[in-house]
Amino acid sequence: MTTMLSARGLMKSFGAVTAADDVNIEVPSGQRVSLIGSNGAGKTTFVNMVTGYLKPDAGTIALDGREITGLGPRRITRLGVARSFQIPQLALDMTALDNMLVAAACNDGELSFWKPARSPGRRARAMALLERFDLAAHAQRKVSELPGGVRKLLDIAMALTGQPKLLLLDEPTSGVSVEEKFPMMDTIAGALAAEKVTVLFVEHDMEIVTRYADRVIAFYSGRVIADDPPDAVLADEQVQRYVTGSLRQGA
Amino acid sequence: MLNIESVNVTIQSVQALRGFSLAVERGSMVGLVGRNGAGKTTLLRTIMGHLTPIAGRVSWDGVDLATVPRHARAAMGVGYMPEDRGLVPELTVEENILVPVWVSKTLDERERLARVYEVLPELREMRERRALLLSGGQQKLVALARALAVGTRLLLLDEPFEGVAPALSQRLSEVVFGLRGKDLTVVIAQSELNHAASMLDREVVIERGANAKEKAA
Amino acid sequence: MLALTILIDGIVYASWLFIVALGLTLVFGVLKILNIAHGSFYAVGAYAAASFVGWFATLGLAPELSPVAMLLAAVAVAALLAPLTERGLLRVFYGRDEVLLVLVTYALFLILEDVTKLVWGPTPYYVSEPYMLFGNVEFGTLSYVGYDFMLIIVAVLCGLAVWWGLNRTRIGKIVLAVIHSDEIASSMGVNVSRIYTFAFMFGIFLAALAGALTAPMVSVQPGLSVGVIIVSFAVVIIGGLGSIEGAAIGALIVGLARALAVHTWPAAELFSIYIAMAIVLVFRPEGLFQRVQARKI
Amino acid sequence: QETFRIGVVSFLSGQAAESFGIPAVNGAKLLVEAFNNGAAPAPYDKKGFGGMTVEAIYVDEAGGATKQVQELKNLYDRENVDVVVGYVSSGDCLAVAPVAEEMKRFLILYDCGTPRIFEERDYEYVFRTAAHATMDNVALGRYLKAKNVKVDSINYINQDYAWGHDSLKDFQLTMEQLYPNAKTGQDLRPKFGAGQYGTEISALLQKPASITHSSLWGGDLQALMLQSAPRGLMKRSQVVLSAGDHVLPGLGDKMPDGVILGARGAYGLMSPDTPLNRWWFSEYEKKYNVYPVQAPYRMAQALLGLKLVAEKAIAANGGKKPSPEQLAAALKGFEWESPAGKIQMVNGKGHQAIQPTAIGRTQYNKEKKRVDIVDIVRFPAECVNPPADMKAEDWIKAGFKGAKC
Amino acid sequence: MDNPILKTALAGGAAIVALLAAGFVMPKWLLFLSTMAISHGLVSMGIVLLMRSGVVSFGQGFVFAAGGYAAALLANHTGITDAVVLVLGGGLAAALLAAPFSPLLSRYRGIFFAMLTLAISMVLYGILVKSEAMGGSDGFNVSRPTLFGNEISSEGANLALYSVAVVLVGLLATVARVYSDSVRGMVSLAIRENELRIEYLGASVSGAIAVNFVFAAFLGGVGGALTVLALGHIEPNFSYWTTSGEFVFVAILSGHHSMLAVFLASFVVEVVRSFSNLYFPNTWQLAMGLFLLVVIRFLPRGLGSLWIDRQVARRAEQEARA
Ligand SMILES: Nc1ncnc2c1ncn2[C@@H]1O[C@H](COP(=O)(O)OP(=O)(O)OP(=O)(O)O)[C@@H](O)[C@H]1O
Ligand SMILES: Nc1ncnc2c1ncn2[C@@H]1O[C@H](COP(=O)(O)OP(=O)(O)OP(=O)(O)O)[C@@H](O)[C@H]1O
Ligand SMILES: [Mg+2]
Ligand SMILES: [Mg+2]
Repeated sequence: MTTMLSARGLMKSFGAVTAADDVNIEVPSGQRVSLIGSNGAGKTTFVNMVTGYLKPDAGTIALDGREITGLGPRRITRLGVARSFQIPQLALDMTALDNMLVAAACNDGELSFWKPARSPGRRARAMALLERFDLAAHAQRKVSELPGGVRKLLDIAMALTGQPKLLLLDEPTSGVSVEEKFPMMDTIAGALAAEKVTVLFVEHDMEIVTRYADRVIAFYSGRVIADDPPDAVLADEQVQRYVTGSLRQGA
Repeated sequence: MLNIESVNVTIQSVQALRGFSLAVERGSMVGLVGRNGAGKTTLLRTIMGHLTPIAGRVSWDGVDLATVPRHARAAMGVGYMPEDRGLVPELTVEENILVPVWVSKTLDERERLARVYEVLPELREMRERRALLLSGGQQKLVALARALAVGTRLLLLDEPFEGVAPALSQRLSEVVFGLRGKDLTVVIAQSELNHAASMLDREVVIERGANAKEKAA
Repeated sequence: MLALTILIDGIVYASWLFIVALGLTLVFGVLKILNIAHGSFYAVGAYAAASFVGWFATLGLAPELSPVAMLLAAVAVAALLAPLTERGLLRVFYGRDEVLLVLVTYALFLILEDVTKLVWGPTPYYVSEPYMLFGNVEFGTLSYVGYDFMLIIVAVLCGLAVWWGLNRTRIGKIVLAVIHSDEIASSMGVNVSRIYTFAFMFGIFLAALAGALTAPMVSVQPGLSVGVIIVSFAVVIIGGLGSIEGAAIGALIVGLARALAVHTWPAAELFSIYIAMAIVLVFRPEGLFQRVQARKI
Repeated sequence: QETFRIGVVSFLSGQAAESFGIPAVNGAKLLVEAFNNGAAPAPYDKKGFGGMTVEAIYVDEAGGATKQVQELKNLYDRENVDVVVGYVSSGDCLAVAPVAEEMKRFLILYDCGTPRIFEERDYEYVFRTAAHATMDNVALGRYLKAKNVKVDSINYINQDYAWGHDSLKDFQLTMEQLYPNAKTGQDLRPKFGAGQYGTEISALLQKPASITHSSLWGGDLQALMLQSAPRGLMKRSQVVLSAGDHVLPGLGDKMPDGVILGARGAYGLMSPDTPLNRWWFSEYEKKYNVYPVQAPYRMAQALLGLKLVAEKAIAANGGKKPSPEQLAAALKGFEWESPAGKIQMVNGKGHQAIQPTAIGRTQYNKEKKRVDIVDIVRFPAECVNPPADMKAEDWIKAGFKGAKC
Repeated sequence: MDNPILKTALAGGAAIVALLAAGFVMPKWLLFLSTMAISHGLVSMGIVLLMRSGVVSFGQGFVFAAGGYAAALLANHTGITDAVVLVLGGGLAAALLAAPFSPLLSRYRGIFFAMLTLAISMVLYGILVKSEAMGGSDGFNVSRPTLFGNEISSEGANLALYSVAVVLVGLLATVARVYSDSVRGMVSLAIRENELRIEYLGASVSGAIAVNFVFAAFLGGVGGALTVLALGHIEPNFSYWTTSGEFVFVAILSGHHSMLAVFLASFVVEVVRSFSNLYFPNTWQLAMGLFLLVVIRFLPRGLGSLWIDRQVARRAEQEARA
């Protein structure tokens, strides 16, 4: 099995705050990894470094054997990395469908100067994805009118329009109501299973973590404090103390 | 008590609340649950005066809130924690907490600060950090503290546990429920109430902007 | 000697510019409005000063009191026009697109242009008495007017006052909260509309003050407003929108660039401001002091 | 009864309104009223234009050449005016002249200064009833020579646009002829409407020259005077202004004594003592509480000429309203008396006027509370204007060939 | 008939024919006013295209002047007299002149983009004012062009230039419409809303803005050249900030949803200005200001929102049925 993502010795600090402190992570392709950690532990920072939003102060990141440290988001995306955001990043004044069409158009490569954006083929693809996320009813509504949870779903759906090798989801379920959480994760898992996409997802909900992750990496204060299958990580004493809180409660 | 009588609210031609009613007894804690887009945020923003109902009435303590300007709610002891935290990025954590105290005519700065640090001691360490540097969860903590600083009588918390790591989320609910019995009325809007549910007096379900069946806690 | 002259000339020009730009940057900082009509308030300030100084003279007050008259003129303009514009006009458009608000202030500029003409007529006003009040300062072969140095002091005082007010006082921090989000600020109990009115009023006061201070050096007549708009915009952009320190440094850069051009290469004066602005922006795309942004992702 | 419609275009807003546009329009209003009442002195005493009531429409010149062309077309096509009298800005003149020509409509340029208009091409329907700006600076140079002013070096301060550039060039060329040894010191080019001249004044003081030449006007000139007098510029250098008369009534005692200035014609306080001028001067002063400076004078000479020409053409047309061709034919090569002396349409194939001018020196008159102009030297039109067959610049360079002084 | 490009082209063609026909019945002054409105509208249309990608140029006077001067110099010095060639030459020259700036400008957003473009236009203004060979600030005159080898008579000039403007601008507006409906056009629109997302979808934001800037420059140049030919005169004021300001003003008045609205806005502004100038010569600015406020107050999303909103609703309905 090849290594999809390999981060070595990543360091990142913001002034006095250390958000990544010698982070080493290897992810084999096809694996589903959950990143957990206390708030401010550096999960989003890690995702941001992998996707090129932030440059690490030190360390290297390689994707599928190719070094990508220091490349910008656009280049990295073109290499097959997609992500969703903790706070959805959408075109607020456009409809949900148009957002999907934009995503589809961008993924089609070169932007045509004259081919109509709303071509039937692209539309069908976009609608299919919307349907899969149970968003079809919202297709014609402006994003600014959509509630937070729906935006979250749309944000993830947009990340999925391309066929990424590596998908990073930053708190996919936060803000999504219970009724929709599991179906949504099932949808994502279903969509990806066939294509053997490697997934990293940041998550605070341990139920989701145990159900969907092959492996869990726990962060605390910029460091990786545990990196094992879910059961092992959740049983870890440090993880229980700093992340899940189960230790204190039990004590 | 907080009394919401069949309010209708529309936002840009979307009807977000349809004749929604809710009465919250003084000193009780109510959970407002509903799916995404049910109208939870809309309800809280309506109470805060950021949206104006086209029909219905909202009153707090017998005062019709339509008659008070939106900034006067804080002076009536109402604390609000918005869904997106809404911290002032340039200000430090402590200043963020204190802004509502500064504009208040009655609150004592030292007393409120001591009180907040007492219930949320982890804030002490980051008091000097600028709010914009904090991670999402940390910001939630500060937003809660700010609501607590001014919300002496009514707390409106919009998704306080969202995006918060389990350890912290437990802390937050402990803090909130630790306030019980102090004549404090609390409304928590959340799509799920898992561990918090057991501590609430009542859970109100909102569905597509209207009241749905109610279950007693 | 030449260097020193350039320095003095640059600073004198910069202090005038700074007072204008300070008001502009303040209004932008708080209300998020890039106020094209700022120049009109400057012109109204100059007219008001002319009227007030003349009025003081008819009351038989000593000419030494004319600075008081000028100050009162600026206060009067701010107290009368600012609430009227802010409450009567701008408020209607809050929350709209920034560019749209620029257009609103452009309309205001057009309106004020004719209104000043209707009120004060086309004939120029002269109030040069205050210009001589502070005597002359000899400087080698050069003779400066004391008034110019007084202008520097006023500029420094205004700058310090606003900077102190915004950064070191609670009011300032409350204003920061409003700047960030009026919804959140009002949830916290801040009377947002009052803050807006006051901030706008203060910005207009500064514009009017700059106009009043300029009145003795020029003839007050139609067309005064246009000249200051672009150059004060340039200052504010160089400094970073909404930044007080930025406006100060921006004014110095523009003032010195201009003085350097006039003394060493007069033909380039016309370009000096724009070149200075372009150079700064190429290296600092958001101006020298950019406003801190909240994390987006 | 038929009316004769005149479109009057001048600045009603912006920087040139106060100094040029509004005084000129005021002058126009006064004259139109006097014409319609038959109140002007002979030979302008017939009611209206040969019996036709004169009706004037006033349009703002502010807003650039595009707008002016558009408004000109509107005036002719929509408002059906018989003639347009207007334009202070040379750019506007250059833009509108070919348009009127193409529309075959009668156009009188009354104020703008650039010599280019009739030097670059010939017109049939377009006229300028005032001398172009070359006269101003040539007269200024001749005055210095006549008064034996010693000139070793010259500092310049002129606005950075065509008017400033042209004035600078004319004066420089003139001085090269008259004072071949004078050196150029500072050549400052503040931008139009700068308002603040502290830096420029420092530069002028740092290297004071025998004379300081400036073609600034309006608010800019007033500001320069207000800011430079207290700093002693006038004490270190003889200031000469090519077009400065119009700031005198406003500046009053703030205008330093001893400044040499022109009015772009024998206007205002330098106007000749004739019955016509006495009438005009006092009527204007009575009506507007200030004496007429250059702008109303130039408007007056245009309207007075127009009146005679219109009457001539009406007579030739059997009492009916003349066509643009008839009006043009009547104005071509015409001469008439204006308050500022005789206007002769001799240059530009009879389309460009020449006129006498005068230069003087300021002196504050405490009793009258106004600035007087003393030491006036008058220059006949042929002395300071190029002959019909020569371009202005070439004429100066050729040592004012054929000038009759 | 289902091909949307064809549909747009047909609509564009119909508009051109209708406007040409209208030209024959218009009074002369209106003909000229319309020519100006159309050619100025084209410049504003460039701004609208930029607005669609989230930036507003306050320096469109730069390309307006570039196109105008290019056409004028070509006409006066190279012997080229054909109106269409001159106009396209102007557009090309403006695009060429703007192209080197586009990579730099595409790094900027909001007011900084606006001010930097303004600085560029003002530097050009300064250079033009100082160029005595081209008449400095007074500018110079341009002789009447020919059309396809034919002289244009002075009586027919208004109509001829109006027709040239209608046809060229009509074609360009159609192209712009097709472009803004295209993949790239829609991505541009999304950039305006959230450029971070666009980068994360793998498309180049600065690339898109740079392309739009050059396209807008071409349109601006064509607008400038048309103006110069109709006016017969050019001067540095073409590049002055107030000129640019008016273009922005028309663009905002029209809103960024409709190409047709730009021309309507441009026309309305010209008419209002022309009449208020005549009827209130002393207070026309006041009249303009009030007019502006009223429009902004009641049509905040521009004139285009008058019909675009309905169109969007119709589309939503269609989708719902589908
Ligand atoms: N752009 C930034 N500027 C300054 N500090 C930052 C920035 N991004 C992150 N930080 C700091 O780095 C630390 C890690 O932040 P990060 O967002 O990675 O946390 P997280 O693990 O995603 O937390 P959460 O679960 O709350 O989202 C925090 O202390 C945060 O304040
Ligand atoms: N700015 C807006 N413009 C238009 N419609 C809006 C706006 N904000 C909310 N709505 C609509 O109001 C309804 C209620 O939204 P609200 O945000 O109150 O839901 P919520 O229950 O808080 O959802 P969530 O759990 O996702 O936060 C939704 O249908 C939404 O589409
Ligand atoms: Mg995070
Ligand atoms: Mg919500």
